[in-house]
Amino acid sequence: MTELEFALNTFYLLMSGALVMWMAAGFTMLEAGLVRSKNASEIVTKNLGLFSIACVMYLTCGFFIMYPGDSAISSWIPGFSFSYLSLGMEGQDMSYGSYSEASDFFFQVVFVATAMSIVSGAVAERMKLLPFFAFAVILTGFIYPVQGYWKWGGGGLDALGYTDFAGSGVVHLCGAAAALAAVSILGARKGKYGSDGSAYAIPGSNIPIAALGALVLWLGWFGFNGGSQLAIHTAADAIAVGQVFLNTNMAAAGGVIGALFASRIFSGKADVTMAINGAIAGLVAITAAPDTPTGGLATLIGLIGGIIVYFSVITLDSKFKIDDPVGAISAHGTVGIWGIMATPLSGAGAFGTQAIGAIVIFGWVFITSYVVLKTLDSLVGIRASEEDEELGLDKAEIGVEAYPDFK
Amino acid sequence: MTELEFALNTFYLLMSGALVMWMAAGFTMLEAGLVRSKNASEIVTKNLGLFSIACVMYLTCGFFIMYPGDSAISSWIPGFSFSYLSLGMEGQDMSYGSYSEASDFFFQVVFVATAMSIVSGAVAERMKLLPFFAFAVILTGFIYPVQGYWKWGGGGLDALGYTDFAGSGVVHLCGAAAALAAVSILGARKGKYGSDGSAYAIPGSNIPIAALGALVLWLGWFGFNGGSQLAIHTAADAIAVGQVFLNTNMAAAGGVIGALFASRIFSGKADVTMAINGAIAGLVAITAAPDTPTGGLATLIGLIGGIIVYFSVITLDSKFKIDDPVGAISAHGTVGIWGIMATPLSGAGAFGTQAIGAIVIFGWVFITSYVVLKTLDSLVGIRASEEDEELGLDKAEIGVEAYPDFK
Amino acid sequence: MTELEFALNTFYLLMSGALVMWMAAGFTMLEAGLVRSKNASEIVTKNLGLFSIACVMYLTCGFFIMYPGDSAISSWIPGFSFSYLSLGMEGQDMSYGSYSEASDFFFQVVFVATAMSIVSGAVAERMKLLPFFAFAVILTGFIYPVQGYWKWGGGGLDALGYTDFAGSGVVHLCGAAAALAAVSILGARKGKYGSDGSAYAIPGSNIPIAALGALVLWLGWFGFNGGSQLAIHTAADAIAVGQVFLNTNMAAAGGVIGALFASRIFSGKADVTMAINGAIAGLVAITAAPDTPTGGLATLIGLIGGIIVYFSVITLDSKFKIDDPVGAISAHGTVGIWGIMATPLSGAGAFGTQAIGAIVIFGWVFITSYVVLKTLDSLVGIRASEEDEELGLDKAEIGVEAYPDFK
Amino acid sequence: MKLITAVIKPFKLDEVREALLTVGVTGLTVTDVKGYGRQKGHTELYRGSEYEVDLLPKTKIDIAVSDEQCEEVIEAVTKAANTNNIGDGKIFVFGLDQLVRIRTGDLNEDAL
Amino acid sequence: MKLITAVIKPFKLDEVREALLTVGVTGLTVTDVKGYGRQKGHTELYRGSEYEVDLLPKTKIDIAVSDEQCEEVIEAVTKAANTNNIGDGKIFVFGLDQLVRIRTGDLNEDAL
Amino acid sequence: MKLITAVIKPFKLDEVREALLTVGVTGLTVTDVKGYGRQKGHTELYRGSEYEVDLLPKTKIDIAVSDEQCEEVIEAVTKAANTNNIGDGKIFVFGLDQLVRIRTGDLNEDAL
Ligand SMILES: Nc1ncnc2c1ncn2[C@@H]1O[C@H](COP(=O)(O)OP(=O)(O)O)[C@@H](O)[C@H]1O
Ligand SMILES: Nc1ncnc2c1ncn2[C@@H]1O[C@H](COP(=O)(O)OP(=O)(O)O)[C@@H](O)[C@H]1O
Ligand SMILES: Nc1ncnc2c1ncn2[C@@H]1O[C@H](COP(=O)(O)OP(=O)(O)O)[C@@H](O)[C@H]1O
Repeated sequence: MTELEFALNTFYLLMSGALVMWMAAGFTMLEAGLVRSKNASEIVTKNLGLFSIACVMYLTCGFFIMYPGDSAISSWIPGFSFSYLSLGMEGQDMSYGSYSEASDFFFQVVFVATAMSIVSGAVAERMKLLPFFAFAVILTGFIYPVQGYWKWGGGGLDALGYTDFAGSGVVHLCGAAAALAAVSILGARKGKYGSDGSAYAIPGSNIPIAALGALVLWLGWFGFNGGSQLAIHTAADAIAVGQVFLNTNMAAAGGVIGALFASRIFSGKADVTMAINGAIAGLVAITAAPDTPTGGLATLIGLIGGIIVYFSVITLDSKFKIDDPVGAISAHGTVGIWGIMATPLSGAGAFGTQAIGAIVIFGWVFITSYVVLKTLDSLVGIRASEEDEELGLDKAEIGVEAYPDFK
Repeated sequence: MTELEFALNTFYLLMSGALVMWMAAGFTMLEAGLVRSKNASEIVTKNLGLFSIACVMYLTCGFFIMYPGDSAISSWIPGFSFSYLSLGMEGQDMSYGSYSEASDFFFQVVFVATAMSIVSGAVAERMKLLPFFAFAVILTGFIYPVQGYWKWGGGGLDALGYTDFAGSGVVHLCGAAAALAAVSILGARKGKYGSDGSAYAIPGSNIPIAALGALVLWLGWFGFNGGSQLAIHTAADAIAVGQVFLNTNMAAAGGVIGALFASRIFSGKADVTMAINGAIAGLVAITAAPDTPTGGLATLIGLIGGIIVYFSVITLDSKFKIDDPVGAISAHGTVGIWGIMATPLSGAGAFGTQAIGAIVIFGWVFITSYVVLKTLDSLVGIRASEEDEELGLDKAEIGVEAYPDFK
Repeated sequence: MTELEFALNTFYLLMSGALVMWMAAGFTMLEAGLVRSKNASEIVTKNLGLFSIACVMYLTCGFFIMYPGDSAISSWIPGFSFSYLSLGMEGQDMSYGSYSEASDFFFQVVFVATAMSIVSGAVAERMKLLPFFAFAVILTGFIYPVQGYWKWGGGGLDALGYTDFAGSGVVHLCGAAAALAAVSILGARKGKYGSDGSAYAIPGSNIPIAALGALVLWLGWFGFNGGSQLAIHTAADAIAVGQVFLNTNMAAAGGVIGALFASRIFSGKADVTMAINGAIAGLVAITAAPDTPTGGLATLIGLIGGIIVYFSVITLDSKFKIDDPVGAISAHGTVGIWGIMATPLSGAGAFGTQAIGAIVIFGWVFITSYVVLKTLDSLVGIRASEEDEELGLDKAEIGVEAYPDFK
Repeated sequence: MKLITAVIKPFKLDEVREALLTVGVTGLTVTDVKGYGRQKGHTELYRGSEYEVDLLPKTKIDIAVSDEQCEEVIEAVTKAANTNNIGDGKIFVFGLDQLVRIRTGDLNEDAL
Repeated sequence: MKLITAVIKPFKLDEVREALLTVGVTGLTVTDVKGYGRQKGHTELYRGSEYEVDLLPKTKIDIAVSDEQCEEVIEAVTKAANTNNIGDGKIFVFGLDQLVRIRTGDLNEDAL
Repeated sequence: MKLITAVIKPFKLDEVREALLTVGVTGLTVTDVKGYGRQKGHTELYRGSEYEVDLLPKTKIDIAVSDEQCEEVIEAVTKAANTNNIGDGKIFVFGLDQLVRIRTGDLNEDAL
């Protein structure tokens, strides 16, 4: 590898990482737009905080846990070290691989933040700030890196042949499993379900910024998937990255169309929040294998993702009484599973191994998250008081209203 | 061409394409901010939907129509094929050119979406959703690719010597011509003109996000114009791309200044919506030849664009009673023509040929769009019912209000 | 240097510049979100206008003043020329350096706009539009370039050994010094301080878009700091750029955590506007030397920046009665000084020289800005009339309300 | 003196105001309200859950008038606000004990 | 006829409306207001400065009723809006001289 | 008892409230309204079209008082809200038949 090839790859990884970092803004806007205005400042704070915590925890230990190299204890138990805290220019040279070590870290750290962002949407409007941050510490420092190690760190799932190009499972299903654990413990928002079990709608306060959030995610996903090829210096790599961009875009487009049409046909109106979830669903669906399908197949995978998210949102909401204000569990979880299981369609991965991968990731993240959150709950309580919930978490926890002029 | 050069070009095209994709967010925010709050969800839905439709239609047939290569029937009649649906990694290698085929598609597809985005702004607040989507299918699948073929696919306009570096005509005038056809059929929004013909103002609901939209477009335009050099691997290409960035930025700056000063001088106030249109106008104006002018000339071309858009908006609105809520026809159409005609100022293209190009593009797009829209109108009606218009299209068609908490 | 290396560097600089241009959107959203709704259109206009003015002035003379090369008169007095107005492709070749001349200009011009953006936030809600633009002409055309020359143009500060990688001083302290001069002359907003001197809160109108602004800045800062390495073609450069990305991100994360915890501990609530300022503070703090610290140290530098900004905002506001609606003077000024003085922590620069640098920059910018603004004040008055301030500058100066539907 | 309060459909505001001007009303006060009555709200849909929006946007106009003007004003409003559809609204008439113009201290009819 | 105006806590609106339906009220008009009274506001914090928000969000309901209904309606509201906490609000009763249904011109009780 | 309704310029709200406290008023209800009167609106400009904004933002304050307090309160408001400019607003006084404190059921003067 020449210096210039190394430089190009590093630059490509950094640009990809910057795009993924941008997804933090996507989640922030999406969630701020889909909650009521009295909780919008709070969810913004959660998103700024969780991203920061993810960065610090991943530097502190998460990155090493996920990529322990020879320090791994077994294929299911990674190592542990604080060594990345001292990562500086001195220690780096071309022997690290086809890109610089810091660029590698940067590209990886934004993924863990993405996983945690998924949780914040699902627990919106009722989870207290500090327990949320405490959970972020555990998820981004430990729970995520361990299963990340199993696949991308070369651990047990990788050895089994589980395929997950950019993380339909490792990132999205992971986030959704943690979100489901949190929602199970928290319960629904006050007023979401009537005494007879009927579901009430709690409309989001700012649809344009929610749509902006979805479009930010769409853009950021080019870094998410495109960067996961991890090299662009050969013609083959460049062609692969190009195909990944094409497929990522087509899947998102398919997702919007699938969700919009499902909504128009089955509910009579073209629900824009479904279109938003559809875009995300298309992106999540293609993420497990964005390189292998043709453009047409990618569109189809996304389109089915969009239809799935429509029914999943409604079913979780009305049937299972899982109150997920932004549809995160459906878009990242249900559709994450669809993405994982769809890889064989383009010849990547085998049905059985993919199923094992999905089960292992979901099981690990759900159980550990549940235990951690239950513990937090019994220690300090993770749910805001009724009074605070009614007042809005902005006033209760942040002291700053999101839109004080409009009342 | 070495693999590394091929890789760099591909990467450059993908980054450029990602920036242009981002313009979808720009149009969405711009338009959501300039309509009344009761129609903001609907315009967001239209933008998400049209982008998705554009991607699918362009993959299905549009790209092939536009770039038929040897399959072209004549210099004015392109070919037709579904072959791009099966574009996958297998079929690609370096023989395609100086970048990968998928990256080429990706870069091109975001342009057609841009053209269609222009329409959505002009028809805002009164065009029904489904006919709009139906028209998007036709425009992005057929009308746009055909004239795209004439210029960029090597067809008749290209042979004539018509110059259009990144699409003042092929993209912006095209979008504006379709918009004008649509507005002619739709008529003005209810309440826009008094019985005595006087024009009433219908203020946009969210200026900050409209400005955000303009700034997103500004950023995305670096991909739009910068990527249109199509190669960056030689010093000459790199220098050209650098100059394109510089000029694009200067023209936008000039446009803002031109529009702000026109507004301040002729209307007494520094109308921010004019500044927003000015930025877009500057960008549209430079797009036909962003590489050849000096920085000073680029500023001037943009500045004149900004002044033109000010007078065009007012004239279309008050004199011609063309009700264009966001000023799309002025910013992309009137100024698109200015951009096309200004290329000779920096020695690119000849006055006569440029005029022919503008007329041919406008004529083709206006007439075909008019026919398609009239047909749609007689079949299903393209204008929302009076009642729906009064209620707001958000409630009527989307079922989700944009800002339900603020009323 | 090969053509390909030249091309890669040029591309890298252009992408970096595009990211920095994006910061214009960041400042616009941040400031629009932190002012009252009656002044939001006005601040948007100011931001669009100042960016445009900065571009034009820097092309006209600023860039040459800052980088006069052999035309410099002395190490403290730069040269002057209009030559950049005629910068076109003709004049450029590889002899310019390791990237193209236009890409260099483009990367530099967005920095000067950043400096001026800092001012607009601090003077929000009371400074008249036209004097503001007049001051922008002077600051971006002369005041900024002169001190830029002292450091980056190879002038006196550079000779002294003052270290400032990407501009904690040259850009951020510069902007903050001008802002302080302006605020000193303007005085506080009506109603900000009671007759007994107590400070009243004037809440911002739109927290989600303010947070979006901060996240845009966060993203843009990768270009700001990452691009300031000015080359990426060697392994050493690539490694440096990678480290800069990593450190920039960690410092921002540290800043959020520092500010949030300070706010939670000392005020009882996790004030989201402090988290926003914390992110910016972390970024400003690391900007003087983002390459030399380890990731852990970068986090710490940012974290301290976040704590500093918390106390600085409160102290300036309550003790010194400096009314800075967005906290710009604290985030860019107080923390800018912290960034400059912190470089020795990672072995870059010496304490004494850094102090001299900070004093010289602050002194030059504050004094010249003060003189210019006082002159403007005596000529035309820089403060809006009481009546206009009460009515809101949107109605008084722009004629367009930001959110006309929500009242 | 009387205070006439009319609750009308929002888009009728301009017409009603013009009608009031023609019968000599020189001032009024407008409030955004929501109304519930015979006119049923519509069903909105949000993420699959339908919900009834049964409070409809209405506009309330308060007009202080002299006793003589009262009938004429009521008639003017009734005519201008009428669309012949359910939900056109109601007019409430109250006795007004006293009216003061803050600027001058003018009382009652003089304050109109 | 009477006009009953109740100023209540916003989250009680649905319960009060249901209570009114049960006593036969078929229409009402709702306004968002802010109230000041014994119930003290809360302290918000913005960038280090504390500030008192002493105007609290309240909801105002106007109900026109016949004289006979009046007592019952007052009772229904009193019960439904009560949380036994300071700030539960007040009910104001006014004489209503006249009531007109705009659509039909129906007068007084007929217009209810 | 009386209900005093004052329509004032929004920025006078704080001063009026303070003035009311000094004359012993312990509660009030505030509504954002728009007013039309002698004070002419301003002309806004939007994309080249001028338009008249002739409804100006005003603030309405409702204060229930005992008959004795009435004069004093009117005077306090008149003084505090006065800027000597057109558009300072008006004060309306209504007879209040009954007043109930929801929390306790206290009636009339006791409910104040
Ligand atoms: N009893 C009432 N008290 C107060 N307001 C009422 C009452 N009845 C109706 N309204 C108001 O009048 C509006 C129109 O009433 P509605 O019954 O829908 O139609 P109509 O005016 O044709 O009878 C309602 O939306 C509500 O604001
Ligand atoms: N004298 C008054 N005039 C008008 N409105 C009042 C008056 N007193 C109280 N209110 C309204 O009633 C609301 C509740 O009053 P408050 O004194 O806080 O509690 P309570 O109803 O328990 O006595 C206030 O927020 C205000 O809107
Ligand atoms: N006849 C009226 N009925 C109801 N409200 C009125 C009436 N006349 C004026 N107002 C209210 O009082 C406000 C001030 O009145 P205006 O005529 O502008 O000035 P002034 O109070 O100095 O006479 C108006 O904006 C309106 O809200």
